[in-house]
Amino acid sequence: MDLNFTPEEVAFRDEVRHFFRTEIPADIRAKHLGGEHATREEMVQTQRTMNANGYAVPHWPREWGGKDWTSVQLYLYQDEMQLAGVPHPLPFNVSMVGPVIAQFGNEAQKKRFLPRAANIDDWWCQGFSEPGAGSDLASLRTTARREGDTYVVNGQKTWTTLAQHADWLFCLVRTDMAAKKQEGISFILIDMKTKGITVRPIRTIDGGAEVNEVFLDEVVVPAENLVGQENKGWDYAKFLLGNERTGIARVGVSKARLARIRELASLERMGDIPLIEDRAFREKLAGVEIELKALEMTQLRVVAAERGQASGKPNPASSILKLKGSVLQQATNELLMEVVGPYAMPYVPEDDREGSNEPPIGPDYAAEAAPEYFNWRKISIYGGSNEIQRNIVAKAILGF
Amino acid sequence: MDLNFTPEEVAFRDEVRHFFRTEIPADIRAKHLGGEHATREEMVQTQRTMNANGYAVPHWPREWGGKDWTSVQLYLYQDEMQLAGVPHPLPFNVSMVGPVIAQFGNEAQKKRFLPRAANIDDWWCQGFSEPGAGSDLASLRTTARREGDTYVVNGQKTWTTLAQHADWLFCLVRTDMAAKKQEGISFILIDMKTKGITVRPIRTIDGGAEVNEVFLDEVVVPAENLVGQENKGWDYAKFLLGNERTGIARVGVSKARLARIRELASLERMGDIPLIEDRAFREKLAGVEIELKALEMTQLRVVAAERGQASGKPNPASSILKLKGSVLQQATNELLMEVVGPYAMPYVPEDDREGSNEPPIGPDYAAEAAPEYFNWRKISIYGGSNEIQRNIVAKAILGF
Amino acid sequence: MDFDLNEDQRLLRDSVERLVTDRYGFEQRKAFLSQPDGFSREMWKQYAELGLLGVPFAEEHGGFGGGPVETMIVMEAFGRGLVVEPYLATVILGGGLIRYAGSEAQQAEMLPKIVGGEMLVAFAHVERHSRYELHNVATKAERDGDGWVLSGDKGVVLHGDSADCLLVTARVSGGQRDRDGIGLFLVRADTPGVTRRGYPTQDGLRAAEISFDRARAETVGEPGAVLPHIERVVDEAIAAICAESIGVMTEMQTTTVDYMKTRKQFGRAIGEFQALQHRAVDMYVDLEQARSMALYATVMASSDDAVARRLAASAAKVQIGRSGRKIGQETIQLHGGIAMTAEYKIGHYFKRMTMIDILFGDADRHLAEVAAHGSVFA
Amino acid sequence: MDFDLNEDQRLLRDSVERLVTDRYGFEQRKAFLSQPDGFSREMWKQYAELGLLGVPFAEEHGGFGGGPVETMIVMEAFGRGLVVEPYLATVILGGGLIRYAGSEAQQAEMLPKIVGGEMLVAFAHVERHSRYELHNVATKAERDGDGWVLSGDKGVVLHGDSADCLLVTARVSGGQRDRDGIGLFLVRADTPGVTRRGYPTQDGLRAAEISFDRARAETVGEPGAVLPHIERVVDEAIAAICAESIGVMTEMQTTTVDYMKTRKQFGRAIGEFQALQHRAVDMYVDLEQARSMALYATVMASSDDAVARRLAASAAKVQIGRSGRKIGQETIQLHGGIAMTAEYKIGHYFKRMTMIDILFGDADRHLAEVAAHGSVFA
Repeated sequence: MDLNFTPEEVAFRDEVRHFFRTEIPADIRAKHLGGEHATREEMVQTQRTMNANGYAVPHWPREWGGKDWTSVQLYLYQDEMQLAGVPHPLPFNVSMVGPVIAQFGNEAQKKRFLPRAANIDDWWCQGFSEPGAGSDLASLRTTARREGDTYVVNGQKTWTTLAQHADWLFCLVRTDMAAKKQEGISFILIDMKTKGITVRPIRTIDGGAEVNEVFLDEVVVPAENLVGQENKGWDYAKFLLGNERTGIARVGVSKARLARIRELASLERMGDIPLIEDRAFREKLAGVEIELKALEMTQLRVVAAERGQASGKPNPASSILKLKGSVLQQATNELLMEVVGPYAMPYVPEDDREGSNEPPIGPDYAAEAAPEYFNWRKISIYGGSNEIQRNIVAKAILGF
Repeated sequence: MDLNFTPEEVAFRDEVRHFFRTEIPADIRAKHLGGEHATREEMVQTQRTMNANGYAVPHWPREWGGKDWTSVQLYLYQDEMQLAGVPHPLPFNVSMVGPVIAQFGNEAQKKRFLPRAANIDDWWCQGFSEPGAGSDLASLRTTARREGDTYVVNGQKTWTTLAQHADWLFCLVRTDMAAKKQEGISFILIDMKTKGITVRPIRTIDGGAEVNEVFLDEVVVPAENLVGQENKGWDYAKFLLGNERTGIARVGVSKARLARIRELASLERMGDIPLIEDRAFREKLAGVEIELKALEMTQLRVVAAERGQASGKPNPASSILKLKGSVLQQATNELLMEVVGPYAMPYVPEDDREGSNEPPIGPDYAAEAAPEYFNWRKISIYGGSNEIQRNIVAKAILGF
Repeated sequence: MDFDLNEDQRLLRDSVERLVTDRYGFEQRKAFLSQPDGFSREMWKQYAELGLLGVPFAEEHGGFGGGPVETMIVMEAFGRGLVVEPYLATVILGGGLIRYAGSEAQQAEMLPKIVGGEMLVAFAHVERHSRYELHNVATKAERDGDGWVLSGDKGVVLHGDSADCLLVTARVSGGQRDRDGIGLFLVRADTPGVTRRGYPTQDGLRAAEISFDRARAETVGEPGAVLPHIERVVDEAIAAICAESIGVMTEMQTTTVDYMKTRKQFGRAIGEFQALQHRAVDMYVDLEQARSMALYATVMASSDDAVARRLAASAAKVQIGRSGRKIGQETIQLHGGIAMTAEYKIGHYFKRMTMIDILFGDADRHLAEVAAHGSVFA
Repeated sequence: MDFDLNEDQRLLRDSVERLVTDRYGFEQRKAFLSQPDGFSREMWKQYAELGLLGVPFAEEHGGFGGGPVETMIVMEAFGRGLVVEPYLATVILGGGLIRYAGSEAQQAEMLPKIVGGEMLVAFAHVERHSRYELHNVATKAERDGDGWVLSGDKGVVLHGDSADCLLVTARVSGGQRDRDGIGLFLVRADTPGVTRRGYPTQDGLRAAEISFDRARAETVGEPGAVLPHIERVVDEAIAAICAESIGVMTEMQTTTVDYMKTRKQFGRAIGEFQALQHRAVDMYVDLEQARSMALYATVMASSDDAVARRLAASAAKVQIGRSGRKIGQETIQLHGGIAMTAEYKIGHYFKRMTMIDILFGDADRHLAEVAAHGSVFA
């Protein structure tokens, strides 16, 4: 038993650390660490820099830009990315549609889509959720009826993150109306420029509009855009969801945030002393740090256990990482709100701050504290709510 | 709206307070406040003193010693009793079998049993729970078959508190084997001296033996000991359980304990200072006190709302009092353990301390801290577990 | 002991609840928010006409002669409607400060205007590093001829942008955190040397950063000795926002339960899932505990025993903060995605509840207060 | 990075697990508890024969040459069996103190005896008001001719009643809480002036109150400078009881899940109730978090960086204390009444877990340590 990384792993870590901290602009990373959303341009720039250096899609098959890294290397890569504040390559491209096409797509699809997805030449968005479906994904109602060489798609998707930037949509649709829930679903790729698609932003409680409703009205999609077999889409969706294993805990993100909270708390005052010297605050912070340390170790155990195992098979341990990881990310929101105190109250929309020369209201780190607290409540809801994760653990691990 | 008691209520409170603090011996009360169990003799002595002064069964019908007090008076009586550390009159007598007999018994039963129950001339115990039944009380299997003027009872009861002292057992038995669960159950009274009754103590994890198994083997009970109608026992049991409304929160007990914890924490040291001056300890204590203050107010709201209402109807608000009250009582256990620190570890059976002239191990208040923590875990289990209480609130208040 | 409302109080409750029900739907509120001041001047006039702006004031000033219970009634209803008008700033804080600390002349001049809806007031006390300490004041007041001038910066002044008059804490002597030497000053908002920068708060209300550069001011109460009055008013304000939060939490709790009964997942209403039912029960228990403490703080708000009053206010703030956080987070979680959308009402309750926790100090801060100063059972 | 055991470690694990399975059933354990020492001398001999008593010691002293990982393996298995023999007192604490602080002569004399099961040792450090501070020492050590004599009272000395030798902290200079001036002394238990009063602890183990009245003692390490060694040994002991607690918690968690699958209420297994399932999941998550921190403390226990080691030990103690309390309470609650009976095993696990939280400082105390001294991520 040895918790130290091997010399090779340390060298690898230093290499990715150096890359992230020198090649990705400091201002993009600082902004991201500060809780602001990266712009489309910043995300594209970052991902292309990473892709040019082989860092955008390391977990893909080697043929399409993958690196055959071990689970430890993948962990270090992700952790260093998060610690450095580097915006993650667009998950819809690199963690979702890419692996599905690489695994289940035909050669033409691979050639057509994978290089562009890796380089974010196409911006993808996800069409899984539907109004009223929630965690019960399989109850979806969007249909695709076959007409000659095309499918004609009708329905509505929701929670489609960053659809406003998207060139392509990967989409679950019902192709067999008679089949039972999970059966009769297909996985197709839709060009967002196709006639009949309307994107309507959903304003969220933090003031942002990163998610959208996508309306599909008689949208004609070439049949060649079907991935894999008709009516097998549910399997591909499960593969896609099971693909994300450990990064889901976002330990690196929480670590970076706690370091920042520590720093900001030294700038704030609690009576006669800096807030960071207040015992109650320190103990609260330490309590979260200890839980996070434990989760980091839990994650490393999962990573170590996965060495050499094939990916794509859902690991129920990832449910634990998701459960606890979401709670801890949300705990950092509360700590940050406490740090900024009354200055968590002013609402300054991110758009207004962008390029404004007005001074900030209160300290310049205050504006994101409350919106992020509001926004990050989603972490325990999306990607399978924590209730669903508990159901999974109850069944798959505890055997209920 | 006025949270002050009326002058009459204040006078009443002062009267019961004076009674409890002058008529009940200080050593009995001090011992009880310290977490030790009252002996049989102390309980009898206390209850008889109370009965002689009309304080043992104030909630009974006036004819049988009751006082027609308002819900506020009953509350004050109970609160003052708990604050003064007075052992409660034996609940099996005064809160359980007494009200049932008074409500559903025949005149002969009332005359025979009620005065003796009030004066604890008979010590009653409860035969409801059975092995394997748990919260699912209606699944009981003890049978009573009719033979001439008698019932012959066979079966086993468990969790029978203080059965070792008992003269009489009130008991749920199945008289109609064909009937469905709740139906076919009767409520009968059994003389503990009857042949065929075996009492076996259950040693609990705190080292105590206050609960017992009671085995009933061909126990012949005169048919006149049936209360009310045959096969209607479930109704009487429900009446009995619904009878306890607000006292269940035991706010007075928790208040007295918190005051004691405050006092003891001033005797213990945390480094250079008394423990009570340690900020983290104070904040923990304050946190529990605030929750208890809230519960006290909640209880008063229930008490006020019940003014003038008939008793015996279960009030779902009592589920809230039970839920929160149990959690807070258990929180005081944890605080007290923290106060005594390492001296929570020695185990000195209560029997060994009784009359011993050996000095205590560590401070004399330490011995009960851990056993009580262990023992009081039962509070969220018995009398309808907290899970059952949640089910009740979900159904009766939230309408699920 | 009596938790019932009297006849007048019931009438008050009925009228303000009806007003909120009739006039404060989700869409109406949105329209109010988009008005220039960030609230509805018309509603303000309505409140005046209904006598709501006079609730805590003496009849001689045109008021209703009510106490904390009447305030509670109004605030709880306002909480259910997420009312955005500056009632807390003008009536509770501004009016309260004038009522307790103002001269007879100031009372006679200002209170009728407040009651009539003709004057908005704001209380400027927060500074960049004061956090939640009322006595942590760097803003300076200096004598200037027969009057005073103020210099310094105040932040997060609730409804400070639309206020006609500002009540400002400033130091006349002593160090930044001395309890002695604090004065309260009245400054007309259009006084030269006053600069305001208004903005919305996270919950859709308004606040302002305000700078004073030798702005002329008049004293309210005796400079250096006014802190006890300020603390009293803040205790009353805490009781008021606790009551408001009961309205907010009640709405979250009942909406969640209703939602659970209708929302279907996996073929049945999510309210049929026992795990979720039990969590809804815990929310309900939290709500009842909070309601109890709001009542307690309300009743204690009229106590002249400053220590007992303060302990009650702080204890209530702890309970409300904790219950509110728990209920708010569970409301969002049990609703799922829809609660995250600005078009659905529940997120706005969540945000208001979050801001109420921050106002005048969060739960942990007040826990420290209670722990440092005594026991709620003392 | 590697969480796997090596070949030797797997063998060790298999043999100690087999021993516990075969020899440490509930009834057997009860029989051990009723023996005069409160534990089984015969089992102790078995441990010696299997080499378990030599796990952390060098081969030159007859040991196994193992480190914290080997200790963890033994302790986790002992936790699953609720082993009551004085392994912690004699091997981890007593042996550890001699190993780090003892002279070569002391090591050569004592360690082989410990390894051979011929000597029991206890560590006497707690005093009436020391709580969990190792440097809070009032017991006095004075020179007496060529030796030393001790005077003072020690409490809650684990297995102090059966120990052949006592290792005692005593002050040679300075005030009661000075970090300097503490010595460690070896006292034979039968030395005149030593009075022992043994008793069971809540979890069925043994401890003693021990008074020293000018009892002759020899030094272990340099008086006044031995505290760092003591702290190191306690850090290792914390890692060891964290590992033990993983065994304890695992047994509670799996027993609870098994019980839920078989126990019927209202016509179905209680494990079918979703509300209870979710709570079992939370228990499991708590267990895994605790397991992670026990591993962390184990690996860090061999660090020579005293600050990092201490932070890791404290952080693990916090997690174990919190997880243990939660899992223990939920185990009792989900079992219901049966868990309250001494005849059912689970209550004994609950009690041991409760005592482990107290040993060397509870979760809140260690949280204060971590908060005061740094960050686990530093």
